[in-house]
Amino acid sequence: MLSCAVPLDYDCLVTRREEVLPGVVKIFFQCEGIAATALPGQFVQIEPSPGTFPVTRRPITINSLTDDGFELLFDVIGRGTELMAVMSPGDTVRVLGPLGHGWMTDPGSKWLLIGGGLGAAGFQFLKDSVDTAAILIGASCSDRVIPLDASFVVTEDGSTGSRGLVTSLISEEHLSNADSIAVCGPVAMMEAVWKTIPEKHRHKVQISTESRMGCGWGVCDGCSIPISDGGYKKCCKEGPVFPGTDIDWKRWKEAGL
Amino acid sequence: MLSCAVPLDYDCLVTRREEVLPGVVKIFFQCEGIAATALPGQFVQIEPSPGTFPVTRRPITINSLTDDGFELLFDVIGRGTELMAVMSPGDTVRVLGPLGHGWMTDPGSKWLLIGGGLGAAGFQFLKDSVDTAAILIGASCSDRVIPLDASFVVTEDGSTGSRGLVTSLISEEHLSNADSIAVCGPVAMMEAVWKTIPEKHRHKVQISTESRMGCGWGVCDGCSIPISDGGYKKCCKEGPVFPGTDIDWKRWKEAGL
Amino acid sequence: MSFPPNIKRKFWGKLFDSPIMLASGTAGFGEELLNLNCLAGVGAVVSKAVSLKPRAGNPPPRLLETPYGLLNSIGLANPGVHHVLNHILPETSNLPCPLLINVAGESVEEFADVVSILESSNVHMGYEINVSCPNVADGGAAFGVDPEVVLRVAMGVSRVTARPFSVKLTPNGGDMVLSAKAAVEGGASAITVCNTFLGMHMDWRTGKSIIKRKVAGYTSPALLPLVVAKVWQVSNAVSVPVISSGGVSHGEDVLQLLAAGAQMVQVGTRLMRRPFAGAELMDEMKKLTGE
Amino acid sequence: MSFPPNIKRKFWGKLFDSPIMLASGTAGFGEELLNLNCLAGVGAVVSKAVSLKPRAGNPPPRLLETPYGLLNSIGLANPGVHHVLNHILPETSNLPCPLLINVAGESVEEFADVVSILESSNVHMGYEINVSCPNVADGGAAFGVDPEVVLRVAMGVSRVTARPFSVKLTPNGGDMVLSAKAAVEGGASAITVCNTFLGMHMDWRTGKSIIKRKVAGYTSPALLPLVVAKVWQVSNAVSVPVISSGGVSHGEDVLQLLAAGAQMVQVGTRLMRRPFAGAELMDEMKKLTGE
Ligand SMILES: Cc1cc2nc3c(=O)[nH]c(=O)nc-3n(C[C@H](O)[C@H](O)[C@H](O)COP(=O)(O)OP(=O)(O)OC[C@H]3O[C@@H](n4cnc5c(N)ncnc54)[C@H](O)[C@@H]3O)c2cc1C
Ligand SMILES: Cc1cc2nc3c(=O)[nH]c(=O)nc-3n(C[C@H](O)[C@H](O)[C@H](O)COP(=O)(O)OP(=O)(O)OC[C@H]3O[C@@H](n4cnc5c(N)ncnc54)[C@H](O)[C@@H]3O)c2cc1C
Ligand SMILES: Cc1cc2nc3c(=O)[nH]c(=O)nc-3n(C[C@H](O)[C@H](O)[C@H](O)COP(=O)(O)O)c2cc1C
Ligand SMILES: Cc1cc2nc3c(=O)[nH]c(=O)nc-3n(C[C@H](O)[C@H](O)[C@H](O)COP(=O)(O)O)c2cc1C
Ligand code: FES
Ligand code: FES
Repeated sequence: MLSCAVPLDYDCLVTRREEVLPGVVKIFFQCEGIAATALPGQFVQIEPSPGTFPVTRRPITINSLTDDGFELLFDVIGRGTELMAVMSPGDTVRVLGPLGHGWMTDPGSKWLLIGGGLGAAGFQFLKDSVDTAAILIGASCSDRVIPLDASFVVTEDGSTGSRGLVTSLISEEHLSNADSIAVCGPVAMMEAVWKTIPEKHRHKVQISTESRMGCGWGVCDGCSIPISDGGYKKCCKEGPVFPGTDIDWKRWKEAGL
Repeated sequence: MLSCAVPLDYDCLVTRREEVLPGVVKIFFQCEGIAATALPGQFVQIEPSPGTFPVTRRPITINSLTDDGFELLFDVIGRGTELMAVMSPGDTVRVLGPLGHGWMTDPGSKWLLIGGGLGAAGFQFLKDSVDTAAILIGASCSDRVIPLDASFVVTEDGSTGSRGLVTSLISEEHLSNADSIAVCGPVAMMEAVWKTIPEKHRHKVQISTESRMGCGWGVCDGCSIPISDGGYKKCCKEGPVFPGTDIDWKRWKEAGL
Repeated sequence: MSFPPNIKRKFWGKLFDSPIMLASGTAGFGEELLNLNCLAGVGAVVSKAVSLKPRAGNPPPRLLETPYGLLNSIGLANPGVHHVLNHILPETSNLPCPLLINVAGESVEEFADVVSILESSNVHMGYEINVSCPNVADGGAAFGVDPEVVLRVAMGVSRVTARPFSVKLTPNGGDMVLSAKAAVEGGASAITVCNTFLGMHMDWRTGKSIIKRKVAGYTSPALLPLVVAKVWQVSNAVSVPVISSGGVSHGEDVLQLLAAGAQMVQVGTRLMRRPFAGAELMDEMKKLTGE
Repeated sequence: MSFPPNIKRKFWGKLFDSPIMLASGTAGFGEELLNLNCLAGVGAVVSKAVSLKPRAGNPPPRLLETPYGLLNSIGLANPGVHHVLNHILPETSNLPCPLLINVAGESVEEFADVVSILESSNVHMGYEINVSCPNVADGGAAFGVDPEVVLRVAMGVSRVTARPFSVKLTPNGGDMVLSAKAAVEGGASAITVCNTFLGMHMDWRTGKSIIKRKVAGYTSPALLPLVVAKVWQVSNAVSVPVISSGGVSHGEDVLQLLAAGAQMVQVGTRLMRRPFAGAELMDEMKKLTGE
C-alpha cells in the first residue's frame, strides 16, 4: 500500500469549468501541493460554499492531475454539488487533500478497470499511472458515459456500444490477463461484478467505496463501510479503496448509502 | 387619522441604487400598487434575501414616492441591511406594504419637521405632501446629513451648519408657527426634543417610532412601544407615528431598542 | 399510513383540504390575516394565547433576531378572556377556516376557567391548551414538564367543554411522551408538539441579554429535525392525533412532519417572512407529491 | 466576570491560552489532528467516547446532513478501554495540549470501571463523563435525565480517581440544572453543557428514516441560542466551571458562550468543515476583542 502525504487545506483557484455530460461538471483547480502529492484513487474534501451551510464538505475523487493542479468530475445531485456546479474560473475554493488510501498499485502490475456510470470518474488518474490491459464501462445511457478511451462500453439502452450490463463484458480472458482489477461504480453494480468474477480471481479485485462523510480524515467514525469480519472500516482513512475480499456486501447494501 | 389601504406583497423591480452618504443607500423600486396607496410615514417590510435566513423582513420607511414606485433610504448596519445594500437594478425583491399609520395630516395644517440624523429619511415624503413651515435637522457630522433642503442644519462636530444639537434650533417662533410638529430620529434625540418643547405645544407633536419587528402587520405583538398609560401599543399597526403624548419615554428608553 | 402522505387530512372528524394551521401568537385571531387576504391554503388558525386577566406582556424588546432564528419574549400579551369573548371573537365569525383558541393559565384551575368563559362563543372549533407557560402558582416551571400536572389541567378542561382540545407541550425539560400520555388520559383530543425551545442571546461586550427576561422562546428553520423526532416519538405513543408546531419553512418540511406522524402541521415564524405561507406551502407540496 | 471576556482562561488550576476544546467524537484522540497540524489554537482535546467493551458502533449510514445541520448516529464506536489504554493513549503523549477522556457506560458502575482502568495512564488530564448515553441496564433513557442516577455515577467516578472530571449532560429531557447540581454533589469538577439534541429526518416519500436507529444526535450552528441559554442557567446554579458544547462556528459564538458563563468552549461539528477551527476561532476572537 502506498504511503500518503499529509493532507493540507488549500485555497485553490478554479481555472476551468466544463459540463462534460448533462448535469456532470468537470472543474480544474490550481494547486501545486495536491498535484505534487496525490495518488490515484485518493479524494479531496471540498467546501461547497463560503457560507455557514452546508455544515460539512463534499468528498470527490481526484479525476486526474494536471501539471499544477487537479480536476474533479462530479454529478450534480443535491445541495452541495449544486453549489459546486456554479463555481467558475477566478473563484477560490477551500479544498482539503489528498485524502484516503487510493488504489494499491504494485509496480509492473497489469490492470483491468471495470466502471459503472460516473463511477468511472476516477479511472483517468489510475489509467494515467499504471499499465492498463483493458477498460470495461457500463452505463445507463450515452449521457452517462464518461470520455475515457474505454476498450468496451455497454449501455442499458444501447445508446452507446451494445445494449447490456457491464457484467456482460467480463470474460475469463480479461480476468486472466490482469494482475489487478479496479472496480468503481454504484454498490449494486459493484456487487454484480464481484459475483461475476470467479473465486480464483477475486484476490486481485479492489473496490472503490463511497460513504456519507463528516470529517474525511479519520476522526469522526461517520463513514464506516461494513467489513467481512463483521466490523467496519473507515471509508475516508482505511479506504476509499479496499481489497474486494474486505467488503461485506450484504450489510453494505442494507446501508443504502 | 388617514385610513390605510390593505397592504399587499409585491415583487418589486429595483430600478436604481445610489450611495447617498457613506454607508447610506437609496434604492428605487418599481411598484405601482405602493405608489398609488402609500401615505407619508408609512413603511414597508422588505425581504433582504431570497434564502431562508434572515427569518424576518426589515422595516424601512417610505422615503418618497415616484410616479410608478417608491424609494427607500437606509443605513447599512447589520446582516439584513448589508444584504439589502447590494440589491441592484434588475433584481426583484419581495416587499410588503404600505404598512402602519403614518403622519396624521389634517388638511391645511402647517408643519414643523425636526429630524435627527437618518431619522430625517422619511421627511421627504411628508414634505412633498404637506405645507412645511420649517425643517430643523441635527446630525453627528456632515456624513449623516440627508439631502433634504432643510431650513436649518446643525452638526455635533460643526462639519455642516453650526456646531450643536438639534434642540438648539427649536425656538418659540418655530413652535408657534406650526400646527403640527413631526419628530423623527434616535430615541434619545426625540426625548430631548420633547423635553425642549414647552407643555403648551406638545399636543401638536407626532413621534415616529421604531421597534424590532416580527410581522409588521399587527399579529405577533413583538413591536410594542411603551405608552404613557402603562401599557403598550404596536409600532407596526397603531404606529409607527404616535401623538407625542402617547409615549412613555422612560420605559421606551429602557428598552434600548 | 400511505406515502407520500395525503395533503387532505381528517382531523377532529372534519375534512381539511390543507394540513396547515397558523401557529398561536403568529396570526392574532386570524382577522388581520383575513384583511390581508392571506388565509388561502390555511386549514385552521390558532389564536394567540388568551388568559383570564388581561396581560400587558413583557417589556420590549420582545423580539431579537439571531443569524439563524428568532427569539421572542412576548409574555402572552392579550386583553384577557372577557375582552376576547366580547370584542374579538365576534369579528372572527367570517374566517374561512376553523379557529382554535390557545389558552394560557398561571394555575391548574385557570385553564378550565378561561375555557368555561369561552364556551358561550360558538365561533371556535376547539382549544389548544398551552401548558408550556410558567406555573406561577407553583414555583414557575412550565406546567407541561410534570405529567401529573398535565393530567389535572386536561381533566379540568374536559370537565367544562365538550369541544375537542389539544394540549400543547413544551420541549424544555421533562419527558414529552409521558406528558402526552397524561394529557390523553385527562381527555385531550390531540397533542401539539411543541412550543418554543428556550434560547438566549448574550451581548458579549457587556454581559447583558438584550431581552429583559434573559431567556426567550427560540424558533428556527434549523430546529425542524428536533420537531420531527418529537412528533415521531409522541405519535407512536398516543392514540390521538398529533399537531406539529415548529421548524416549517417549505412544503417539503410539512410532508416530512406528516410522514413522521403529524396529522396537522402548524407554521409560525415563517409567517413573519411570508404572510402568504399557507398558499405557498400548499403549492410546494402539490408540486412535490403531484396531488 | 469582566466584559468582553478574557480569551485566556483558568481551568482546573491550569492556565489556558485558548478556551477552545475539541468536542468528543469529532477529534478522535487528537493524534490524527496532530498529524494534520491542526491543534494550533486548541486549549484541550476531548477524546471520543471510551467504553468498557469494544463497540462496533451503529450500522451505516451514520451521518445525514440536513439543510442546516448534521445528524449523527455513530453509536459510540470505540475499541474498548483496554485497547485505548494500551495502544492509543501512548500515541497521544506528544499532544501539545491536555487531553480529557470521554467515558461512556451502559450501567452506573461501568463509568467508574472504565475510569479506574484508565488511571494507570498518565497522559490525560482528566475525564468527561458522558451521562447522555442510554442506560441500557435500566430501561434505556439517558442516565443524565435522572439527578439521582447522575449523583451515583459521579460518586462512583470520584471514588476511583483523584483527577478532575466533568459530567456531560443531555438536553433531551429532565432538568439540566437539577442534574448539574447532582453531578457537583457527587464530586464533579465541571459540567459540560451539553450533548447533542435528538433529531430525525424522515424520507416523506417512503416514511422511512434513513438513519437505522431513526433518531440521531443533531448539531447545527443554529442551536447556539439553546446552548447559550443552558450554559447561562447551569453556570448560575453551580459553583464548578461550565464547559459549553454545541453551536459554535465563529469566534463571536465563543465570546457569547464565555459571556454567558462558560469557562471553556467546545467545538465539534465545525471541525467537519474547518479542521483548523481552533486557530481560526482564536484569530476571530482576538480581532473582535483586540486582546
Ligand atoms: C470518497 C468519495 C469519492 C467521491 N467521488 C465522487 C466523484 O468523483 N464524483 C461524484 O460525482 N461524486 C463523488 N462522490 C459522491 C459525492 O460525494 C456526493 O454525490 C455528494 O457528496 C453529494 O452531495 P450533495 O450535497 O450534492 O447531495 P445531497 O444529497 O444534498 O447531500 C446530502 C448529504 O448526503 C451526502 N451524500 C449524498 N450522496 C452521497 C454519495 N453518493 N456519497 C457520499 N455522500 C453522499 C452528502 O455528502 C451530504 O452529506 C464521492 C463520494 C465519496 C465518499
Ligand atoms: C417602522 C420602521 C421604519 C424604519 N425606517 C428606516 C429607514 O427609513 N431607514 C433606516 O436606515 N432604517 C430604518 N429603520 C430601522 C431598520 O429597520 C433597521 O436598521 C434594520 O432592520 C436593521 O437590520 P439589520 O439586519 O441590518 O441589522 P441587525 O442589527 O443585524 O438586525 C438584527 C435585528 O435587529 C433589528 N433591528 C436592529 N436595529 C433596528 C432598528 N433601529 N429598528 C428596528 N429593528 C432593528 C432588525 O430588524 C433585526 O431583526 C426602521 C425601523 C422601523 C421599525
Ligand atoms: C412571536 C411569537 C409568539 C408566540 N406566541 C405564542 C402563544 O401565545 N401561545 C403559544 O402556545 N405559542 C406561541 N408561540 C409559539 C408558536 O405557536 C409555535 O409553536 C412556535 O413558533 C414554533 O413554530 P415555528 O417554528 O413555525 O415558529 C409564539 C411564537 C412566536 C414566534
Ligand atoms: C460525529 C459526532 C460524534 C460524536 N461523538 C460523541 C461521543 O462519542 N461522546 C460525546 O460525549 N459526545 C459526542 N458528540 C457530541 C459532541 O461532543 C458535541 O457535544 C456536539 O457535537 C455539540 O457540539 P457542536 O455543535 O460543536 O458539534 C459527537 C458529535 C458528533 C457530531
Ligand atoms: S468521515 Fe470522519 S472518520 Fe471518515
Ligand atoms: S411587528 Fe408583529 S405586531 Fe408589530
